[in-house]
Amino acid sequence: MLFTLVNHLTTDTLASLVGLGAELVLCATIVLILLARMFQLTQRIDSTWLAMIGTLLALMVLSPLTPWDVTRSPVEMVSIGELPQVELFTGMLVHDGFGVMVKTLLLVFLLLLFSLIKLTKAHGKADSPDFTTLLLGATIGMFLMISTNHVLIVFLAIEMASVPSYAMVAIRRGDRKGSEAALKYAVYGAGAAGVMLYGISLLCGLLNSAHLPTMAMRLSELTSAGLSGSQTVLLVMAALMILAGLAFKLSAVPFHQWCPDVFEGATAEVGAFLSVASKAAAVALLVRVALGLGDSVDPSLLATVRSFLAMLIGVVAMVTCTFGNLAAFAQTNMKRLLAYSTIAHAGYLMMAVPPMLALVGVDNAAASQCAGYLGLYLAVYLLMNLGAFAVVAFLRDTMGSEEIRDYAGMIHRSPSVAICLSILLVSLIGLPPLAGFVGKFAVFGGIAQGYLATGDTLLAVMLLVGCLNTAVSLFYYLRVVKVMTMDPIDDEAAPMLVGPGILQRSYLWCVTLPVLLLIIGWNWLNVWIQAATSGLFS
Amino acid sequence: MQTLLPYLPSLLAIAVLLPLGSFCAILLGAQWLGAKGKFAGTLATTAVLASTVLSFFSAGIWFTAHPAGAVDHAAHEVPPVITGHGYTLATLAGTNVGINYYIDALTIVMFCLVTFIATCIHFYSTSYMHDELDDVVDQEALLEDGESLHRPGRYARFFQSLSLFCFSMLGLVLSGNYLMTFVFWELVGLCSWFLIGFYVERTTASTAANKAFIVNRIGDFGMLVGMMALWGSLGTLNFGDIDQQQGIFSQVRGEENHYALKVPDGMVRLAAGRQIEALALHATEPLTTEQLAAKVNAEMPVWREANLGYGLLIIAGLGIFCGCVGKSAQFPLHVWLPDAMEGPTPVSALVHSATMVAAGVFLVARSYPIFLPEVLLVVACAGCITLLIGASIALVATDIKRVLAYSTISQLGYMMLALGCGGWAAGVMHLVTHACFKSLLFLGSGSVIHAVQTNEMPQMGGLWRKMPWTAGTMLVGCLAIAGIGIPSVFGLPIGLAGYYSKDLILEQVYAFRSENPLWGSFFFAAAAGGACLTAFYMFRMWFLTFWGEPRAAKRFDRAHESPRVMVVPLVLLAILAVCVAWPAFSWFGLPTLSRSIEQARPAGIWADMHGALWHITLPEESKGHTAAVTSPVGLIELGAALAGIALAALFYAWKVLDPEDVSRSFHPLYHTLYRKWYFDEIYQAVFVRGTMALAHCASLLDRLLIDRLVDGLARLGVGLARLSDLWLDRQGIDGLVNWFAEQTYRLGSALRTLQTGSLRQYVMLIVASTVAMFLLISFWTLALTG
Amino acid sequence: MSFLYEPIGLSHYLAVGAFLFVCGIVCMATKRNALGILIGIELVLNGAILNFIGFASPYFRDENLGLDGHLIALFVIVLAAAEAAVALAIALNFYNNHATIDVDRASELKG
Amino acid sequence: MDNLALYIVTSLIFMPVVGAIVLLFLPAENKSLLRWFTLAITLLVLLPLLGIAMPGADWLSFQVGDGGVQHVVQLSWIPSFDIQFFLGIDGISFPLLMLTAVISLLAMGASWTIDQYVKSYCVLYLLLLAGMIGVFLSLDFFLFYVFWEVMLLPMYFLIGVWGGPRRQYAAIKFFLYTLVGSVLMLIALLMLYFNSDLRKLSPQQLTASYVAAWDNGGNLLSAEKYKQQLEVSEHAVHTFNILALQQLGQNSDAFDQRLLYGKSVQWWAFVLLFVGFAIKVPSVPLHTWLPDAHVEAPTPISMILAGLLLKMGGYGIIRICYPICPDAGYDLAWLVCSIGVISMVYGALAALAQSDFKRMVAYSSVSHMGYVVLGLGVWSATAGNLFDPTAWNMGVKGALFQMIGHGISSAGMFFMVGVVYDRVHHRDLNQFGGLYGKMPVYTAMAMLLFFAGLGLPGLCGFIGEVFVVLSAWNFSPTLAAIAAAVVILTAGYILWAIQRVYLGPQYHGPHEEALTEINRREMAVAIPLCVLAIVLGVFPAIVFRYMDKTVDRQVTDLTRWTEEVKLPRLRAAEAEADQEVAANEP
Repeated sequence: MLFTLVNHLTTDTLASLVGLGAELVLCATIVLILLARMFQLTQRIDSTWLAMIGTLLALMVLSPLTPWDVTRSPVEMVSIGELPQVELFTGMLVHDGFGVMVKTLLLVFLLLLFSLIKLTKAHGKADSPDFTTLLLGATIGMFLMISTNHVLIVFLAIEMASVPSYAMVAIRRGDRKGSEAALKYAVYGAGAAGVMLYGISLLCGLLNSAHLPTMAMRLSELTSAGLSGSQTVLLVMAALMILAGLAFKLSAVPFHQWCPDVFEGATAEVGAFLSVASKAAAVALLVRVALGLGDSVDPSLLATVRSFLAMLIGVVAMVTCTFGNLAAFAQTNMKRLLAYSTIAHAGYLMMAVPPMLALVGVDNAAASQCAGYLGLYLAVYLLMNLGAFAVVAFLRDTMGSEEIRDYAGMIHRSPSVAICLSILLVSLIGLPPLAGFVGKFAVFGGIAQGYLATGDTLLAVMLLVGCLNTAVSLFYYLRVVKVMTMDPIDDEAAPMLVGPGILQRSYLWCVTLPVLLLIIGWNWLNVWIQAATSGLFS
Repeated sequence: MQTLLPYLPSLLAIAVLLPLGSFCAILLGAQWLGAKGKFAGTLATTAVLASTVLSFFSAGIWFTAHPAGAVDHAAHEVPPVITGHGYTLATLAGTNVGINYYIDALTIVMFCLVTFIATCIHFYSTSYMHDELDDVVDQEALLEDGESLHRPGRYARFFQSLSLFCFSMLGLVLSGNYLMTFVFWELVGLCSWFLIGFYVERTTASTAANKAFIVNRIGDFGMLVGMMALWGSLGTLNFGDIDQQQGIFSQVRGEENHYALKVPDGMVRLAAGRQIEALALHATEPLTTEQLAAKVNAEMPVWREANLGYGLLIIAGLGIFCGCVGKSAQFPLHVWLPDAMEGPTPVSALVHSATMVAAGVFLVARSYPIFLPEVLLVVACAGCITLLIGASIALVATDIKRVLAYSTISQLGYMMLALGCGGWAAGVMHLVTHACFKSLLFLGSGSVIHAVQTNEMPQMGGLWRKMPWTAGTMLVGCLAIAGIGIPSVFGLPIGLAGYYSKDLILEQVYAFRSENPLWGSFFFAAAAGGACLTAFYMFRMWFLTFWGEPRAAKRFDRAHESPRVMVVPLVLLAILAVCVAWPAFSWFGLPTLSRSIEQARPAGIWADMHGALWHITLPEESKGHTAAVTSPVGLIELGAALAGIALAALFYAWKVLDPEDVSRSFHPLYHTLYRKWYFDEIYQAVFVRGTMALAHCASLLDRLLIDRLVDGLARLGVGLARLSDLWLDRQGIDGLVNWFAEQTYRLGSALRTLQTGSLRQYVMLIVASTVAMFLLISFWTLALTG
Repeated sequence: MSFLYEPIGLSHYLAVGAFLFVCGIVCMATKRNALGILIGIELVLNGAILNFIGFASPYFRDENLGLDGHLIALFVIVLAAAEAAVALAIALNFYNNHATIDVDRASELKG
Repeated sequence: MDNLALYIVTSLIFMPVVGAIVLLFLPAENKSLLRWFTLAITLLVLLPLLGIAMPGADWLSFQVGDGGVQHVVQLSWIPSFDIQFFLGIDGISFPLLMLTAVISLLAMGASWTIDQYVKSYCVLYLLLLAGMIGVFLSLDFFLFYVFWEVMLLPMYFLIGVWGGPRRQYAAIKFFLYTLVGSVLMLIALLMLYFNSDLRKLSPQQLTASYVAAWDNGGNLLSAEKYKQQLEVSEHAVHTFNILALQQLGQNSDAFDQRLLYGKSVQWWAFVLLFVGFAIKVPSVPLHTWLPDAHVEAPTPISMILAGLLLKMGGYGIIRICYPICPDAGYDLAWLVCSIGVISMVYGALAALAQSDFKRMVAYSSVSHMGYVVLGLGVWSATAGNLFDPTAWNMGVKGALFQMIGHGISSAGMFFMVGVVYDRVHHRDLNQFGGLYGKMPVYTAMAMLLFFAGLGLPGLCGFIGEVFVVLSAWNFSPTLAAIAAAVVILTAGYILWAIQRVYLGPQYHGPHEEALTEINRREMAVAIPLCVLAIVLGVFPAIVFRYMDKTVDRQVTDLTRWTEEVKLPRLRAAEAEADQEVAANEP
């Protein structure tokens, strides 16, 4: 029996390792960098290069385009998209198109981020082994978040993603702000994790399982039998506590306080990572948990649970979005402004989830499409936010300031930077023809689709709130644009003797041009993402 | 000549377009028209002269084809009319809206009248406006430093506007539908604006121009409403039938109904919109549109019986009349005309006495077929009030042009009164005769003003010695307007032009009185009294100007007879004022005025009309020509005129009575008259100030309310941001957390002192938020379930 | 207070767990010393661990979390250690920069 | 040759874009090169349109006898959302396209006074132009929306950088207002898209609305074949094709699903779209961005704003609101008309109270665009009118003509204000006077344009106004009468302004010495405007010629819809109400 067990475990593990290829490559890269450092190789080779190679390899191993083939027509794609949802390691993880899609986006982002780091001065060669290790480590955590299928992994992954992040924030020695931010981040993160863990313990105890699908099954059994009052209270309490942990990662209101402080204290590069990668992973995790709990064999059984979750997520999303946009108004520090913008965008991201929950059981294909819309938003958001933070980083390097005030007259000082940042910010508003619109269009389209199919008033409200928020956000993004293009150069502004170099500017254009031109042909992206998510609900 | 009849529209169109050509030529090519545009006058005069020739030629064609007096209305013969289509402005679901023409005897008469007077005035102007050839020192336009304004002359511009006016006026006369009428209506208004404001540097002039335009626009508003009512219900604005398409007239007074007035089906249908909708909605079976239409047609008699659509026709009539009120300066929109005297005198003669202001009367006459008795009663009332107001103010006015202006208002009132009482021919006839003698009077006054450089009669006197031609022709004009004539010489009345028309009016009002004693008595008293007043103020003017001793020696010394080019038109017009209405022309085979007009009498206006809502009867016009009416009325009229003249002589010629004394003893009345019944003041206070107040309200509303609201929203956003940032985070939630922390501390341990710090607040907030959300959800579920 | 007289069961575990959790929260919220806060976090985590152990035990309930609970407990212990290590390092860093570990002094970043 | 025509149509959009890109590589110091180049590009946009306008060349000319869409360019763009690159011209869009080309050419001529950052100005100007052309050309709702928004950013900068003292406030206000409108539009767009279902259309309707699909090889499928494909589809096939949406709105129950408060999808869509368009028009009470934006914008941009941007609101209402959501349009006609009338009165009153010359003209735009809204809204083809479409037809044509006429007169008025502002640098109406004496030619042209704005017969403002007002009677006599009364106020503010600015003995403001006669460049801009004002006033048929068939067709379609679809619905509702009454009676 032991032999069977061991045999079984071996086959399962070996089979599972295939699905974990990208993570393994990243692990290997970390090991390699650490080894290289041990042998003092890193003084000769910048470990960022190693990390980039590792990332590329991971991307190849992940092979997001096979079995997808974007050259084929959408009709055929549907069949390709049905990458079977595979459980790995006895159900700890799950490997499916959605996961691969988000991971791909993360890896692409990571590549771009490494290039950015090479172009900026904040994380020099001396730091780079530590920094890249931490980055890659956090990324592995995020990968786990994306493909989690078990509450243990939920917790483990969140911690794996968070702990290196704490360290990254504090990585610059002698940086008062950085150390303060790191402390706040660490304490807040740990606190949130504690609360979440406690919630998880309650939930697991109630449902007697830690495997998400099993938990969903138990839950449906419980609900069909009729929940007692105390059970309901416990469930709601547990759900809230878990949500607290997720909301911390998403920086959703009211668990957002760390976010502005940390973004201000950390370097822009780290800010970019936190605002994009961490949000992407967290929202993927949200999808997993929410749908894992909401999905069951008979969709009607968990309808109440789903509508409760949709309500909860929807309200939090709306509040987050509105809060982020409003709070960004009064900011004077660019990174802080971007932090609030990140909060707002987390709200938009979360908005994609309630229609998904509402559509499950009503129209599964549409629900899968909604997941795709989320992916589309992520893909676009990745570029825009990275670009914005890159500008902050370049300007910090050249003029040592991150205050919006000091950006005055940027159009004369460095036209490229001003134009790029303007385009990126306007794209963040979500105005056509820039890429941000594609994302917003998709997410709002998902909400509209959900609303029309289910008639859920919450979704209508969400649609309206989301759209009006777009208008609200105009104010602060455009204020930066205005400062750069219309305000005269202030005498007190930080001097900029030499503008960002040609490489830096090229980098900016590399990020901006896709944002500018994506509207011309975003079909392939949409098709690819839709194909990837088409199997999410079958 | 008869073979030329098909070319009549083209001929008239050329007559209309010639002045337009002259306008364009002067507008674009003034600098090539001799020094200071000297030949502009020649060009414009030539153009209008050509138009005159064409008009009279057309008249010849017309009256050869349709001899005046040949149409027998007693036998219900329809007046000859030529209608046609010029070009299309737009096609709307099968209906054409465009430029049409409508030619009948009235058109022809008006063409001759307008072109002839315009030609006289053009000739006159070439001399009168001579000053404008050189640089002008405008005494009345003062600069801020008190200097008079020096400016280049605008001789060419004057004739440019005059040409445009001729074009518009002739176009108006030729119009074949209300839209085109409206177009030219507005264009003559524009020309009037240009001409009143010719001295653009004078604020009074531009203000008067604006006043004229805006007051006219008030009338136009009514006209638009009338047009809407017609268009909306009848689907056409054409007067006559064109190519199978029924015009308004034949829809209202259809042949099948013996040209008696009947509310057209379209109006009934429009007024019965609700009933039709109910038919469609409540029918047991779904109806196709054809079935519905059939049902509607079946119901039509019932609805017509219930007077549905009658109100619409009243609105249409009143609306059209409203336009005429504005243009013809009828009460209550008469206030612009006196101010319009700011323009050069030839303009006053042409635009503001003879032609444009008469256009309102013309349009009432033209639209007569669609006017219900109720509407005509309103017309009569307006005319009656206007005639009294105009005459009364003219009694005390001292500005010679203003006297004439008020006299014009009063005479227009006469015309309206006549039309309103059913006297179609009487009204039109007075329009023609009035145009002749009033333009004569204005030109005469212009001649005087030209000589003495002032408008104020108290500074004139005794001028007949210096300018006998002017004095003589003006005397003719005064006699004509007073209506002097002998009721019966060899069975025919003999008199000046005004006599015939005024006599017709009084006769018609008299006949009206016998049908409607209450209204009629009042109207007749007003008309007869008005005749007396007319004679009085005209002769007051004449005596004050030409009789007696000079009151301002300097001006008298400078005075001189006008040059021949000004006197000749005066004489021409004087001849016209004497004999234009003579019936004796018929002896020579010429069409007389009254017969020509009679020929144009619209179909159906040959029977009594009865109001359906109010009890009014409009007698048909021949009832006024019975001996029982003509003899007393003739005597009354002559008596009134003579009495007026005598009174004027008592005051101003023989000085038996002192006008100062009289004005002092009737001071309140005098003052009220002198201040023009306070119309301007009241309008200023109520309408102008009212509108401006509303305007400022709107503007303030924008700036204070809507903008504030939007700004407020923005500020609210920023505020909320600050709030959530500062207050909510720092004070609200923080405060709560502080309080919570404090309580925890008190409960937990008194041993440690506790000071809050932000990080700890953050951490606390994790728990606090979870708990708060939990509570919220609990309450929410409770509220939902229980 | 009847459960005080019952044999040790799930509810006792949960009660202790909850107590630890609350203690930890209070500790986190009231301590000014960063190390104190870290201790509070450990307490919270331990409260949760205790819950897992209780839920996982086959002696208390027939249907239980089983091996999963124990595993989670073990993993959490390890993770807590790792997290504490990083947190301590960060606290040290903070001390290097601010010469204090009073978290109330960490108030440069706000707004 | 046919393909050539399609390339030409497409190039209308891309010409300015390419021009803008080329501009980027031209030297910034050579201002006159930049200006002339931009002018050439605008001319290059105008020329093909002129070619299309001229009769004669069958492959290119606009076929006036065809009420449908012509010169259709159709390419698959984002198949996964069924978004197409779908352009076409019809009688509604073509006159507006012509107007766009003409006004932007003239406004470029007026841009010579822009002396700062000429390069950026020209680039933004061309992008703006591309957006405007795109809006009028696109027949795909998504594409329409994209172009709609494309205009915002250039406009924001054009006002915000080159504007007057409060330019930044005005620019952001403009942006914010419009953006609020367009996000509401976005909601409506999504609602319509996700409710649309091509399966509900017959092959004829599919063909008529150019619904197209491409097979795997990229070849266009025939309508029949596509219909077969659609029929086997399990899911609803959504579309952004505006023509197909129109067909769906009029011939199917696709948009009748009940949503909030028992109102249907199309009701909500109509309201949202209408608000979006009303902001652009702008209608009271959503108009306050306009005075600020106009006052602060530089002269050429004011010309574009008033002459073209406002027209997009009207265009949207006629192209999208009514045909796609007829049911809501029918029910809300009173609202639309009331808003139109309120705007007319309110705008005129507000204009009367202004002392800033430009502000006055701006408010006059509010008033004049009220006519457009009123004309489009007078749905008088009801049962009570025996489904007679004439009045509505007249209203729509009047509204469209008013758009063209106002485009010319308002652009002209703004230009005229700009001419004098360039000289004396103030716009206070009370500090002018006597310009007649100093600048007679200028004054004559300005008066002409102001009179066109006043709606004087013979000039371009008249036909539109009078048609709209006349058509309103059958819808509501009260509204019509109020609308007609506006002519008084209009005369009031325009004449008063003319009096204060042009007439009077002398100029009493600063910089008197700068008042020189209009120069040649300014004449080159003003004369075409004056000529157009007269020509359109005297021969409106040259515009009606293009729009007649299309408007007839649209109005007839909607009338038929009222007759065949709405009437039974009303009957059903009425019967229900009757039953309720009967049930309530004991």
